[in-house]
Amino acid sequence: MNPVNYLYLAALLFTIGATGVLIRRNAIVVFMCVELMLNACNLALVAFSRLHGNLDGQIIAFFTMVVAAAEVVVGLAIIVSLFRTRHSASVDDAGLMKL
Amino acid sequence: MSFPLLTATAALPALGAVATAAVPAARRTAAKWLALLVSLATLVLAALVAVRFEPGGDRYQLTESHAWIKDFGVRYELGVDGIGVALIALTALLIPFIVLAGWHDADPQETGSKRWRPTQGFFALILAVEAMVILSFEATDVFLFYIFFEAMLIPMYFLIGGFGDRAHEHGEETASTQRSYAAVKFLLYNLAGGLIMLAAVIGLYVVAGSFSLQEIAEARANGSLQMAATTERWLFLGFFFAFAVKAPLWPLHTWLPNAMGEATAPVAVLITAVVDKVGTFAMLRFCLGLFPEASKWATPVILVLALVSIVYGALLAVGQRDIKRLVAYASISHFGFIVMGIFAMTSQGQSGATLYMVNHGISTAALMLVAGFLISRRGSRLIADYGGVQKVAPVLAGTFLIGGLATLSLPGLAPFVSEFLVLVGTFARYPVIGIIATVGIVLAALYTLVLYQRTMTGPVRPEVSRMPDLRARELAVVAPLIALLILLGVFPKPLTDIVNPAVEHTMSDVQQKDPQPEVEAAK
Amino acid sequence: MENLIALLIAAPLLGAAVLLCGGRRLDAVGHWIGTVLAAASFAVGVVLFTDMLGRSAEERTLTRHLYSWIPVEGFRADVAFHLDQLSMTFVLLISGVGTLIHVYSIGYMEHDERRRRFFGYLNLFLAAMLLLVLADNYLLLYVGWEGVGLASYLLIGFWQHKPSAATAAKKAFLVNRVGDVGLSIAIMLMFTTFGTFAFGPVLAAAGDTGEGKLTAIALMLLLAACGKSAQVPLQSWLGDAMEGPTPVSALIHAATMVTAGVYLIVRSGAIFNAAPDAQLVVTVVGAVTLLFGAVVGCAKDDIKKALAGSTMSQIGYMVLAAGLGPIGYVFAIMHLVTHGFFKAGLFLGAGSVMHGMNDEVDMRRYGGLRKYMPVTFVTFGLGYLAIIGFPGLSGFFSKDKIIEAAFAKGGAEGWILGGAALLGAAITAYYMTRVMLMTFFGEERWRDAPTPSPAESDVEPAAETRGEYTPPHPHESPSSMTIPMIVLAFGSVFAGAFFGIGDRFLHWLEPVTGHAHGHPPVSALTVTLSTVVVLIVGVAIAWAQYGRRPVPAVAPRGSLLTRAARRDLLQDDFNHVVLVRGGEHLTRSLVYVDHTLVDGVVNGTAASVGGLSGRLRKLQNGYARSYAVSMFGGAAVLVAATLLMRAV
Amino acid sequence: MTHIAAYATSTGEAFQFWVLGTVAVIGALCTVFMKKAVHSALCLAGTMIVLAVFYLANGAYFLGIVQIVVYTGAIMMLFLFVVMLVGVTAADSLKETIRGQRWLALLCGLGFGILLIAGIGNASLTEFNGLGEANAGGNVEGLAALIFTKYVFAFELTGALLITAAVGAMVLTHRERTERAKTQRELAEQRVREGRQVPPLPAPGVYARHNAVDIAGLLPDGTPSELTVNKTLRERGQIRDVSQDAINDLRALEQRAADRLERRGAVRPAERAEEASK
Repeated sequence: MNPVNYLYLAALLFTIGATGVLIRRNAIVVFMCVELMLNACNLALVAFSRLHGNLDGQIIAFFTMVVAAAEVVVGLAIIVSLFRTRHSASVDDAGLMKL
Repeated sequence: MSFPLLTATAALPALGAVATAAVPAARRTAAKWLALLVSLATLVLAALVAVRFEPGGDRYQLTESHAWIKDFGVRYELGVDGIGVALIALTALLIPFIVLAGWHDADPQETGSKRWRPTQGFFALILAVEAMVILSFEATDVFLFYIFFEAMLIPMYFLIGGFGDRAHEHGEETASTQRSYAAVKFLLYNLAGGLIMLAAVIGLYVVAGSFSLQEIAEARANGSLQMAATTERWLFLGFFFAFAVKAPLWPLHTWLPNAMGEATAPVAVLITAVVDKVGTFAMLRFCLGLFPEASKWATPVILVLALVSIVYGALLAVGQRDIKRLVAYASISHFGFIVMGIFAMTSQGQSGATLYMVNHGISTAALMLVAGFLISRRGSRLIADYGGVQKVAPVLAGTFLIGGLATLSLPGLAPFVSEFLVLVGTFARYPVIGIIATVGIVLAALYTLVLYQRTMTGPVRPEVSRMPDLRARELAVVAPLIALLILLGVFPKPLTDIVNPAVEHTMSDVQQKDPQPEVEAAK
Repeated sequence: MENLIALLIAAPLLGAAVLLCGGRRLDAVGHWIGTVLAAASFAVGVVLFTDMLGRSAEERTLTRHLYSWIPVEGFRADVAFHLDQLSMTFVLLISGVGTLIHVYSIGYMEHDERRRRFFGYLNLFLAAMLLLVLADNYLLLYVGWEGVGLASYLLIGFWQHKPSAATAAKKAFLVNRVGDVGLSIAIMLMFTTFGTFAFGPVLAAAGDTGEGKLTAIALMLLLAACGKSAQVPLQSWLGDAMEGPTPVSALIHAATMVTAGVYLIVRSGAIFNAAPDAQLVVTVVGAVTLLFGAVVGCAKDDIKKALAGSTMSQIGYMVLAAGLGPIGYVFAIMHLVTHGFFKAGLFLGAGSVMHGMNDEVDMRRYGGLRKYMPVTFVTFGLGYLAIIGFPGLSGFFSKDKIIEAAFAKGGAEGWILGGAALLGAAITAYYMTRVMLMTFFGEERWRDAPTPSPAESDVEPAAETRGEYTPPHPHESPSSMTIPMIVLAFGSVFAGAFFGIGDRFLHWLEPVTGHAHGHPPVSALTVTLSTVVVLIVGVAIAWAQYGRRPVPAVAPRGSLLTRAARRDLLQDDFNHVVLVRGGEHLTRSLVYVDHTLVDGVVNGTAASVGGLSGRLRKLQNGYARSYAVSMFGGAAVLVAATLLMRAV
Repeated sequence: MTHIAAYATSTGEAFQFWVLGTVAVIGALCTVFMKKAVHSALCLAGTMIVLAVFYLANGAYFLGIVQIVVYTGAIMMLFLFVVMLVGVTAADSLKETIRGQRWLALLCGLGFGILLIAGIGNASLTEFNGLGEANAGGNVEGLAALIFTKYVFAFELTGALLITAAVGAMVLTHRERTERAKTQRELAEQRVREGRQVPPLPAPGVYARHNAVDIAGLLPDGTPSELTVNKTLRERGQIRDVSQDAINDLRALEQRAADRLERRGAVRPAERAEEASK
């Protein structure tokens, strides 16, 4: 089997995640989908590192994880405070900027 | 490296603007005096420029050149030829009078909050405009010129939209809406022109590989730069459109009556006597200087447009009911003369056009400022609201008449010299157009005298019966202008001496010779 | 000597400047300053004259180059003066008669609080007129030309509180302006043809160019002359110009303004000589105006307007003579000078009458005034005799010569022109006699109250005095007014004889204008006799109408011609309908077009842009997810683009 | 196992890929399409574990472990906490509110996916030079060498980033108490002053059958009273209504009773028949 299949898988997962982001209204689920996309990217990176025969890809994937962690922390905090104020976790309800 | 005189001439009013804006709200009068002093100092510097400039010398003098944006070869390049000197002198000369005439125009109606400081803003904006206008007269780098040509619009926008006549016949509400309409119209028209010009500027850089007038001229001279005819024509049109809007040339003129009608008289003078001159000046320097062939190609159409402007503007001036709009349409007619002189491609026409810019500036200033004083007394711009002013305010009426006579270019006053030169210059090459243009002379007499008759003569109307005559400040504004009109009318030689060499350069740019008389009469 | 020339102009100019800028503190002495400076100018003129007489006919010409006015690339306009016999004649006439009128005005304008200003304007007028005749190139002449127009505008409209005066002034300036266009086009043509517009070179080289161009130049000059000298078709301003104070009418009509046109034609003689077609047009214009003015003069009841008509017709004589070429130039100028004397006298007389009749101008409300104002009567009478060409008085000599010259033109033209001139002489005799009789003879019609007359636009000033009527107390005018009249009367009696006998004037002027002796088909004696005959006929008819029968205090309706003549032969109606109405409609419609069409296009584009953006705004629905969709779609597009790039 | 993740992949790995890959995709789809956030979270966790396995298979041992520890261990737990906070049982409808959004989303998704896969397809990545020598000194050591030499700056930055994130999260979620906490007395007085619910809130209707706090207690007339349920549950709309249960039970009881009686009635003639045969 050709390891390029990992890339196909990554692409598939990424697309699914993206579509989820677009479809779901619940902020938490949207957020999960974002995580899914990130993971897809990581998979691709790992596959690349194998492809190139060096570890840089893994390093980048590692950094991605760190950033993802930080992002999740802040994002979830935002969601919580949002829920506190509006009693709803729907992204469509956060429309204050709309004219 | 000698003292950068040109930079100083422009920098002084710019700094003055900042300083004036910074004056605290309570010290309104201080701001006025500061602005007046700065403008006077600028006048001194401008006079210095005129003195240091040798008419016989090379084309651009007092040049300064520093690299600015290396990647695009944009240079901070200043230099003046005779035309530039004349117009810088005009600008620096008019601003003090404008400041003095607008002394009370920006006093806040209600002395309310401390944050609201209209007076400081008014005079700061005027000085800012002066700085930008002077720089655009000095810039010999196309890009540099473009920047100031556009930046000018911002302070003008606020001057037009922010400050109107004290009393308005329709009440403050409609007045402010009309003001903002006029301001937006002014901005949009000029921005549209400016954008098209920007495209042309970039195109010029792509073609010529430089923004510097001298470099392009040299490249043309030694043949290293050949423009394809069509390219040159497109670029020319891009530039000309912007200048035609600014000038303003028919049919791009409709912003001027609104702007001049709604703005206060000093600002109206600033528009028509100072800012619009940049347009005609740029036609002379950039259109003819950069695209001689295309200019020749476009001449017939442009002359016809100019002709239309002359007659059309004069006819509409006759039809106006509003004093300021009347003056505005008269200006449109005069700008038609200027453009005609520029594109007649004869040295008489071009010298005449240059003198015309100066003289029209002074004469319109005289007429418009007196009209402003009149309007500020009665609180109405409608001609029909006046009558018999001559009886109660003879001095005001007299100065108004002289301004009007200058507008109809009576011999002995400055505008006659320029107008006749333009006519002769045009006639020498295009007799028919020259003859039709003389219709403008009659129409000018018509609208001026009708205006004077309706406002000043006849039985005294009760509303004006206790109208005060000109005060000392106002007289100080008008008297020097009138003296200047007469002086330049009987002895314009100093001006022509400065202008003629520059005109010869331009003529050599377009490779045009004056048509020779058929009979060489014994000189 | 040359430097004195500038002084000629400088003196009155200084006066104007001082008086107009001086302000109220000069009110007390203003009129003296003005008069003295005018007199000074006259004195300088006399000095120059004597000096000129001292020299032989050839080097009598003086030129003075002050400075270069407008130097541009081959276009050289200088401020330079040129004083030869022709200009000398005018200088003396202008400054002399001008000074007299100043003196007269001192008395006439005594009760006007703006007298200082009036004298300032008078001085300005003199200065402009002197500049006009002293200039040595057409452009400088143009300056004087327009300056005269300005001064006349100011003077005619001097009583600005009267709307009629303001309108008349505006009308005068505008009509003149039309003429000025002619002059400016002529100058442009000269510049393109000869490369200069100084008298010397242009007139010297006049022969070298094609006749077509010269004809064009000449016709343009004629247009200018028509405007200034109130010749058909630009004569309409002259009648209204009577709105000004009487001294102004005297100044404008007698000595200065209207003669400018004649001066221009005579001065440009070389051009006209080379363009016979143009000359023919000039003569026709002269003849037509001559009759036109005479007819109008017959119908007017307003004394000043009657005199205005006569002026028109007299100028017609001059233009006719000038159009005849070398055979006529001298006589045109000669008639101009004599006319200057007697017409000034007549106007001052009329003014004196009005002064005594508290500004009544309707002759039908005069009558029998000779015993109340004897001096006025005598001087006016002498002027009257002079103008109708009573043998021996100055009008006789000058007019007779012109008629001779007209016949001498030869051919059918000669007969027609001569006939017109004779007819004109007859009509002149008629209407002047009418004026004389209605004013100084007959019963005193001013004693009883005026009855409102049927719609007559001319008698407005009289009709204004309503309410209980206090008859005026006719009295002789103060000496400051009578003295000038007496002096002018002397002039109008003896000038003609002095000039005519022994062709003194001819020899004086010949070196400048050149002269050719015309040979009329009939002997000069016959012409003279016929002139006298028609004169007697005219006087007789007038006597029959106004001397024997009493004059009705209210103008009868009169024949169609009379009514037309009262309305200046419908010239004004034509102007009003065609020019004024048409112009108004044109401007109105243009204003509309400018607002709707030119401006509408722009506003339309603005509106459409606004609508478009309004629709695009709907895309911004504020839902983060729909924005995300667009982002995602954009990403997809980018990917596609990259793939395509790599594929290509 | 140094030769693992060399360019040549064993059939074992292939088998593993196909099986787990299917699981991962299914998990992802469930993440998107599950109604309840909790289920989504769990599915996502599954997907992540599968990914972790893939990392290991690709020779990224360190990342594999980290993936399990950080993602499934930390992040997903965090998600679950938040889900709890917002409401476990709260099921949001998948009905679309924005017009055309769903179709656009699917369209874009399909297009994007197809394009991406096509791109990878014609990228022609055939030769894999494996991680054999890269991982020679051990994968973790290799990573460490890179992180602390080549990427040390970025590494420090991530440290700063994490700190900032933690602080930010606290700032966002922590509520500053602006005024002094009210004492019980004050609270009581306020309640009296406002004059609503002076006595303590009633207890939830806890029956013998199910002792849950999410059941509204019944008022004397048998209608449930919202007051008795905890505020949070109330806001989430998670009140279970059992007011009808008793009645339903009664009805069921009677029903059964009725049936039994019927059966009796049906049996009796048979007995008679038996008696008659004796």
